[in-house]
Amino acid sequence: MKSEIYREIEAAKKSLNWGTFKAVSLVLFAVGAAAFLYQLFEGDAKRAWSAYVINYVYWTGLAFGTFLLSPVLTLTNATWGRPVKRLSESVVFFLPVSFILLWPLFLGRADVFWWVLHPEEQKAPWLNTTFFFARESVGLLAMALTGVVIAYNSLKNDLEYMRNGSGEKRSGSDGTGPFRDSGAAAVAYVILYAFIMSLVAFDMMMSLSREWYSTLFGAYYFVVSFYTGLTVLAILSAFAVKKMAMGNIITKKQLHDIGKLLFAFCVVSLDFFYVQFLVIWYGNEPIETRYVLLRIRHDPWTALAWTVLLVLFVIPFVVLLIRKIKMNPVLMTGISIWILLAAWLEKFLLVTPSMVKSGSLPLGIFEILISIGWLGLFVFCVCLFLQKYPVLAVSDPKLPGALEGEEAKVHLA
Amino acid sequence: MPDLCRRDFLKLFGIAGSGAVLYGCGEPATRYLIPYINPPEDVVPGKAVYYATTCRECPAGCGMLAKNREGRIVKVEGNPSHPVSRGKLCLRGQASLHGLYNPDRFWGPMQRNVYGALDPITWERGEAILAEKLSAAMAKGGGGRIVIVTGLVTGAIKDLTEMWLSEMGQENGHIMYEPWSYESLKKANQVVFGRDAVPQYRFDELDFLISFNAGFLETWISNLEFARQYASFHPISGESKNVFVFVGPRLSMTANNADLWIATRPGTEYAVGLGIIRAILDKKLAPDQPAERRAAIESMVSAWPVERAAATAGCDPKLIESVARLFAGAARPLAIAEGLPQCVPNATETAVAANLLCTLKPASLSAIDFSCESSRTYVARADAIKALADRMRSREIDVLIFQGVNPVFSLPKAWDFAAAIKSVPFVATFSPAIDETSALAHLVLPSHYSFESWGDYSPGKGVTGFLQPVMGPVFNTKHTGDILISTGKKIKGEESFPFRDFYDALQGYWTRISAEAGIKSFDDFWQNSIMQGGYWPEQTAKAPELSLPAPSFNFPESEQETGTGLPLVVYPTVQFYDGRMANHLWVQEFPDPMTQVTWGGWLEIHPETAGKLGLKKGDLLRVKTDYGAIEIPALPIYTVPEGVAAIPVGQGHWNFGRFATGLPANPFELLGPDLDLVSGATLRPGLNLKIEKTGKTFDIANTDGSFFLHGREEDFVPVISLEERNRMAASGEKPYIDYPLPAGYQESKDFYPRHTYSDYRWAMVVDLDRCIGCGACVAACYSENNVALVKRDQMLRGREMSWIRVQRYFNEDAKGARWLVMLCQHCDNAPCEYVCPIFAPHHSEEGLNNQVYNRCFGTRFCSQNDPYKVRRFNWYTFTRPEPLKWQLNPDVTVRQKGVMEKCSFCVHRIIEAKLEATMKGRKVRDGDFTTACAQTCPTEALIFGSLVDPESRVSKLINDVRAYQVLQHLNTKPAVIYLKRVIEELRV
Amino acid sequence: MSEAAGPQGLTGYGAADDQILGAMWNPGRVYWTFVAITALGVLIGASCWAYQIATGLGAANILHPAMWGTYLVNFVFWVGIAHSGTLISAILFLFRASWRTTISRSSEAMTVFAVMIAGMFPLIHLGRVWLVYWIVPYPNQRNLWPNFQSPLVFDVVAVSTYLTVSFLFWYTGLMPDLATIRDRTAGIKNRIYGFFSLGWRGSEKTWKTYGTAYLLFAALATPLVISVHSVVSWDFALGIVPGWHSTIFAPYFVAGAIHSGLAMVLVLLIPMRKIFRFENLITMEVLENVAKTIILTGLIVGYSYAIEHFLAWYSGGKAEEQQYMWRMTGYYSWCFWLMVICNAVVPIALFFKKVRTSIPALFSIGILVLIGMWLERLVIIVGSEAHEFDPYSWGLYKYPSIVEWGILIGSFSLFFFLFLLFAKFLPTISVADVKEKMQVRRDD
Amino acid sequence: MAKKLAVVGIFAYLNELVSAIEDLRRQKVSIDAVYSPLRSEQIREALGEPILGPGRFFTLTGAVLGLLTGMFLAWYTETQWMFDIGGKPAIGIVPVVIPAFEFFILIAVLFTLGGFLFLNRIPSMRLPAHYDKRFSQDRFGILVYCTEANCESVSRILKNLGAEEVSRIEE
Repeated sequence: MKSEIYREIEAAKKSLNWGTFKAVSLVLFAVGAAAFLYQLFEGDAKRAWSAYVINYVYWTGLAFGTFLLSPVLTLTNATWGRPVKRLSESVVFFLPVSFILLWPLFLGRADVFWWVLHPEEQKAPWLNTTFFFARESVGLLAMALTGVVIAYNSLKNDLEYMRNGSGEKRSGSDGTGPFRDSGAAAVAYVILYAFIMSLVAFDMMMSLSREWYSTLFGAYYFVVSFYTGLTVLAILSAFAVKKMAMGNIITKKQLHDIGKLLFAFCVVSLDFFYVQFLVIWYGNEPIETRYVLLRIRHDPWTALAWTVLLVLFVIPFVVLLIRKIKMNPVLMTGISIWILLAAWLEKFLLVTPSMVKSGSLPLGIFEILISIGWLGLFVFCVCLFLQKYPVLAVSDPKLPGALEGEEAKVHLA
Repeated sequence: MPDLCRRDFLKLFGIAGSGAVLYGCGEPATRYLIPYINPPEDVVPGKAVYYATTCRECPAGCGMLAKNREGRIVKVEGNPSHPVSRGKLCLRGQASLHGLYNPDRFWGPMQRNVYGALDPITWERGEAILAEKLSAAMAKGGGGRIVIVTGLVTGAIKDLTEMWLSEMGQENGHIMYEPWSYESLKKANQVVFGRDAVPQYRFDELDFLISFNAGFLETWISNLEFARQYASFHPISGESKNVFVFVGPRLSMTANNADLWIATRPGTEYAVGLGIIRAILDKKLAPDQPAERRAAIESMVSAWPVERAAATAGCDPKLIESVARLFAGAARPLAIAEGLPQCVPNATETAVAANLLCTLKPASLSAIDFSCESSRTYVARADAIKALADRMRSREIDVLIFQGVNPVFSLPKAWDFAAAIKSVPFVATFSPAIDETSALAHLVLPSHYSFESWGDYSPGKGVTGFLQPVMGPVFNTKHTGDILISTGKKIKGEESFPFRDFYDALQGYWTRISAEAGIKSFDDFWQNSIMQGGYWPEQTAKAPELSLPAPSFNFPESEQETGTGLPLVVYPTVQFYDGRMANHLWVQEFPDPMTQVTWGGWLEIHPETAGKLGLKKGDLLRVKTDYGAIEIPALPIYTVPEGVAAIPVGQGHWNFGRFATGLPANPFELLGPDLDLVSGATLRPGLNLKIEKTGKTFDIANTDGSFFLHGREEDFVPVISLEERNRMAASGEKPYIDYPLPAGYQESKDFYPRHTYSDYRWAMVVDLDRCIGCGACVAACYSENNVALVKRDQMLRGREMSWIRVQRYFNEDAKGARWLVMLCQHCDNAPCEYVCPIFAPHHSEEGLNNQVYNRCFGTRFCSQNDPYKVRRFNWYTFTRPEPLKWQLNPDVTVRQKGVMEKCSFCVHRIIEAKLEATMKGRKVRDGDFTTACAQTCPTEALIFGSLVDPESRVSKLINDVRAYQVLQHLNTKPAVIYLKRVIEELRV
Repeated sequence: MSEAAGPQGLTGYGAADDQILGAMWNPGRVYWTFVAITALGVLIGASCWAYQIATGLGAANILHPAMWGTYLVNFVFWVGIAHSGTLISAILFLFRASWRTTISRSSEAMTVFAVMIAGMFPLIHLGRVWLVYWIVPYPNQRNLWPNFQSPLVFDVVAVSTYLTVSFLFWYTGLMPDLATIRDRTAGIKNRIYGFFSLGWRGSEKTWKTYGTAYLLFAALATPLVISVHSVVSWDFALGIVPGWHSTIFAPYFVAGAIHSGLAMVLVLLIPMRKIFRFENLITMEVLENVAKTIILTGLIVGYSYAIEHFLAWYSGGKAEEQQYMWRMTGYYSWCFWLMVICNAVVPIALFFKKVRTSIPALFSIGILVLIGMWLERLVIIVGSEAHEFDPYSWGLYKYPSIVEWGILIGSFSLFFFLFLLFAKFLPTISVADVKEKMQVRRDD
Repeated sequence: MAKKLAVVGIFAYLNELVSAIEDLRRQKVSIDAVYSPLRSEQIREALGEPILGPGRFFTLTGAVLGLLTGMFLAWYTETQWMFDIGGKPAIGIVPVVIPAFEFFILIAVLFTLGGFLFLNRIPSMRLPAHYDKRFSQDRFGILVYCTEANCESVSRILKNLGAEEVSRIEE
């Protein structure tokens, strides 16, 4: 039966107007790029760059975070998530892109990083242009490639599977045999995710402040990234259910599980935020407090800080408590978009105060346009993938398990 | 309770003991033992009464006030009106109470039985025995058969002793023995100034000082007095700072205060002196010299060109030249020399060189005042003692009496003075406590301790301190004078001693003196003198001009490195003086200022050298000279130059009470037997130590965790150059301080709200430019706050209890060290407070960081989270033996095991002051009171007060450009604010 | 994998009862000797503590800068051990990882015992333990209360909550099995087990409410378990001691705790399944999954080590920087390196299926991780204290005193003693859960 | 009270039990209790019961109560002396999170347990007469209360549905 489900999906995909999607997203991208360049050369270069950094860390985290689910499913042997595995892989095209987008920073490094012009002898061995770009590029490249390998393997399975028509005989067989579960790559990806994302956090956000440091900051960044990644997944699944006829594959059950995962990571992110704040609050050492106090006590940031706390953590926490919402694709899309916006503000709060000294909130049309540009690019990459490749890991031996028996039922838990 | 037999006494002890622990809480037992010397109306339970008396721990004779509570002395402080102490006391003075309450004092008169053990006897019996022996001796006819050896005494008791002897028909039978007798100094003064005496010095008049190994801040002559003078000489005043240079083989406490330490090979200091003279003369920097003097001096130093001098001393010739320039350039420079023959060779030569150097600057000679010469002048010279020893050996002496001296310990072992004593048929001791000498006595007639006695003592011409019994006798003892009188009467009959007792004699003596001084009413005189603690008529203004004899002295050719082994430096320490205080529990507990070692002596050796010899810290070494050998643990440390060994004096007792006995080691045992015919002092040859490891170890109980600051100078002990300081002051720059006040709040870095104080905000300023590292503050704190004494084994486990410590850090080049007085910082944001689960520590409305002992159950988190590490934990219930408990201050809780404690800024004093102020209907004013540590600080480096009062000294000082806070980057906002030490770069 | 991990080779429900409950009744001589030995150990520990109370804390080798010695090391260690229990029974329950079924019971028991023992150490560590009740918020004349801003009070609240919750969780899970035993026994046993089964009937209604309750327990226990070790970590992180004051501590300690806990699970279960012949219930699959989880926690711990040291250098604080340098090179460096190897390096071997499926390998790795985690706490606690801001106040806690050793031995003995009793008197595997996982059906 | 007649059908296999339940419901026979040695979603579904039990409301109450208790305790005790410790505000907001959270968990758990016991009216030391020891071991049971009239039919139905044995009990 799998193969005809699959055909339905393909049919549904055909009926969708991908061209427009791509076109629109490209236009958005163009607009963003233009806005960036204008701000850079005609306007306030510092703000242009801060907008760039914000979006860089935001979208990079988002992409790698979204992709993370696939290797995690592989490693935990979890069955429930198989139907959405491919959706999480659908951001794979953006991974190399975020590697490439590192390089513009090289041009703007003097504007972005204080240590480029006034190196501090204590930190110089770490914070110097050569080493910085060396480690960043190596790290991002490695992670992107691992991602590509994973995506490639799981696609290859499907394509073969479809080629020899209905592979029913192989369904239900365990991971061995011709089926490649890229286990090693998955392990590599997860480990890289932890280290490289921390690297990005330390280098592109923490190092913007002269003195501040927090050992958990890296972990905080990659947890929040996964949190937002899950929202992307929720949106994509909703899209799949509504527009790609995957309703009877991505059931309430999957949605519910994604919702619960989202909730869990909302809590974890909140925890990681509180854990840092608490320790800094107790220590009351200026080297740590200045960074925080600048954001929570000094205009124009105070209001923003409270907003972020509320919209990124508190509200989603409350909303996601409700069981019904978790199982409703539309509502999930809503809360997901809400979280995505909140997360963007959060990055804004982390980055900008260190880079831009300003009496009023430096959040204007340009910041928005530039971000929209990034959005366009991201959407474009995803559309490209969805259109081209099967959106269901049809050959995954665990897929049937997810569709039949106990696993298919919505559980109390 | 003079007529109390030992048994009853013990009983009483028991009761009193139990009482002494629970003093203050109305426990009736405490009242059994209210001493009955001072009139009853003085004894008001709960009210402290202060009596003036005089410190007799060393011959400096500082005036003290003894704090009497319920008939017990619980604390001593300097007597403000006394010219020597001026309200201050040194570490030893503060610790003197442990001499009074020494548990190893003689409990009463005793007689040695046939088995050699001491049997208790009654005073009648004791005095009878003595009288009979004396009569027997007198019967033999001829003088000099009876000898009394005492420490340095003056006035009535001296008078009485000599009268007593002459009544017995003995001439010059009274010998005053002091280990530190400055023969070399006296000799040198005779050579250069024509005065065989120890003068009084006036450092406060100087603008340049060079000390040839004279530790005048530790023990030299009158260290407390000198410390005070030094405080007005050396620390920055206005824009400028006088220079102090130290020449010597060891970085002593004094040396470490110097702006320049010229490290020398032991015994070659004189070469440096001569080099300086030579340099000055060569450069014609001393114009106003009579030609013939000049010629004479030149001839003396002709053999000592700077290079040779430097080569001999093993120092850089440039140093000598620059010092010469500084000396000559100064208006009133002075050179002083230690002049103690035991410490380093050529003490006399060095002293002569120093004196000669002084003569080059006649202007500063008035800082050397022979008109009020020190009583040390009269101390017997070593040759006299030697002569005595010979007479003892040749059986010429029948009765030998010791009073408060311990020559068996402090004379060179090679003399074998003990054997000499043994050859005397009858030896009696009046010493109050057991010591190596008294241990040889046949009869023990223990005399009062100074605190229990009437008396007078004059440290130098023109100053006399009175002693009065500030509490009743702790043991069954008697005043020396009374013993003499009663025995005298027994022998010669009442009429020959026309006074009731020594008090009578004392008054008689002073009636005479006062009459001579032309004082009308003796009673007024007596009343006032006793009240104010002494008699010091107005000094005649200037010191009379010195008439300099034609100088002639021939300096030895510098002997080149004789033989192998390490040249030895022997030195007295600020804690132990000559070792007479070794059984003072406190003194054992206080870390040495430079080495930070407690409980036991050590052999200092440079780490490099130690490495070469393969010596590790704590290796028990067998150290040999040609004259003796001792076993002593090695201590590799930077206080000595490479290839030099140094051993402190004071430890190494073998029969001196429970605390001192058995600790290594006594350097006197290494000295030679001969006399220096020039000065009449013990001859001090080079003594190159042969060192071998015994294979055993004797762990060194030091309190420092590391020699260095590991790059944290700025966090702990930053220094400031004079130029920088003046620049900042001129430009009106303010120091960067996180004030422990509302002003200290900064929105940009403080999570916590502003701190406001209504009446007081207690705070302390520590001026590190004044601090000389002497540790008097530590001693004062111990006795004021009943700080527990943990003894050696706990000390080794890092469990000392001191509330305040003088931390020593060597500079990165290890050429000198810095001190940091560390006590509870009473922070505004105290990290120790918030971690306690039950509010045992919390912040008072007056800014104190209170520690509520009764509330504490010992999680020890506060100490863990305390970056200054000033909190102390009671690992056990630390107790102290009777009668040491009597010293405990009733105003301060004694802590139980399992409780955390720390500096309280003497909160009980604060409360007392506030009560008094309230009774006067006003607030506490600045200077109404101060903490124990600040009270005693000889250089007034510690200043205590309230920051709320803008006029208080602390409020003014914290705005000094030198102000800083320790570990400021932690944002704890300490209320102890330090003033940086000002460093002067000497151009070399 | 879930099916594969489940119980195997059981013909019917009865068989499950027979095997699991049957194992309880007649343990051999070996068992009793072990009981005796551990009981002796407990006595030793108790007498050491008594001695310490009598003389004072000087009995332990702690000193001025290093005020906290092995007692708090043990405290953190045992709390850590306690964590895997809840992880397995609650978190894995939420993730519907069915391999938890056969090991949840014993690891919950482990949790309860470990928390009990952990809870004793702060008392042992107190200077005046006889006043410990002051930390409890009870109304009193002077209105003196504990300080709810102190990490130690957080500790008390968290740990006691954890003890209560994990015990109730465990007990609730036990009820159906107690009922089973009740119905299989007669006489006094029947009475006792009957009493403790609270009259369980196993009607559908009961099962349903039971299910809901169990789920809610799990849902509540999960954040609790994370909070507890976070709180424990804050005993240090909320201080300002270099080497303690670090934001990563909470997650890092949680991971470490689970790391050691899982290791203890291996160390306990491997002998148990052998002795009780539970190979068919606690299958290789189960152990393998435990092993896999150990890899994960191991990696997290390794990550934390790396980040801590890097940022200590990056921060530029002298004390901070030198603290970590000293960790790697100073007096405790051997502990440090041993800990790194045991906690972060050795678990990597588990990537290989060969190692994962070899009983001896698993067992020894379990032991190694336990040692490593104990040393980690030592390095963090004592190491940091010994080398703080003021070089003058540096000082070394050289080695534990006899009393400390005695108490350490006592704590381990008590743990195994209790576990032995548990294995004798209670079903070490949840029969009801096993039955639930069995596919017993008649197909016709 | 009046005697009650109960018919208890005992089954050995889950799937038989489930189908039996379904049939009984189809035949509108009211099932008064189903006994089982294990927890099974199938039985629940067969009985057509909702997935969520009422237990969670107890938990919710407990949770809210706990939260309040924690905060109240912390803040109330702090107001008693208003100690200034380490310069921190006497009424802490950042730190109160922790006691509040712990009490929230603790009391929520206690209430959950209480709710569970309450809903099942346990502890109750006496077991009903129709209870069969095997219910906790290897047998399932269906309890139907009936009148003399339909008693027979019910037991017949149960037999047909594959009950190993059917017993009539008078309570």
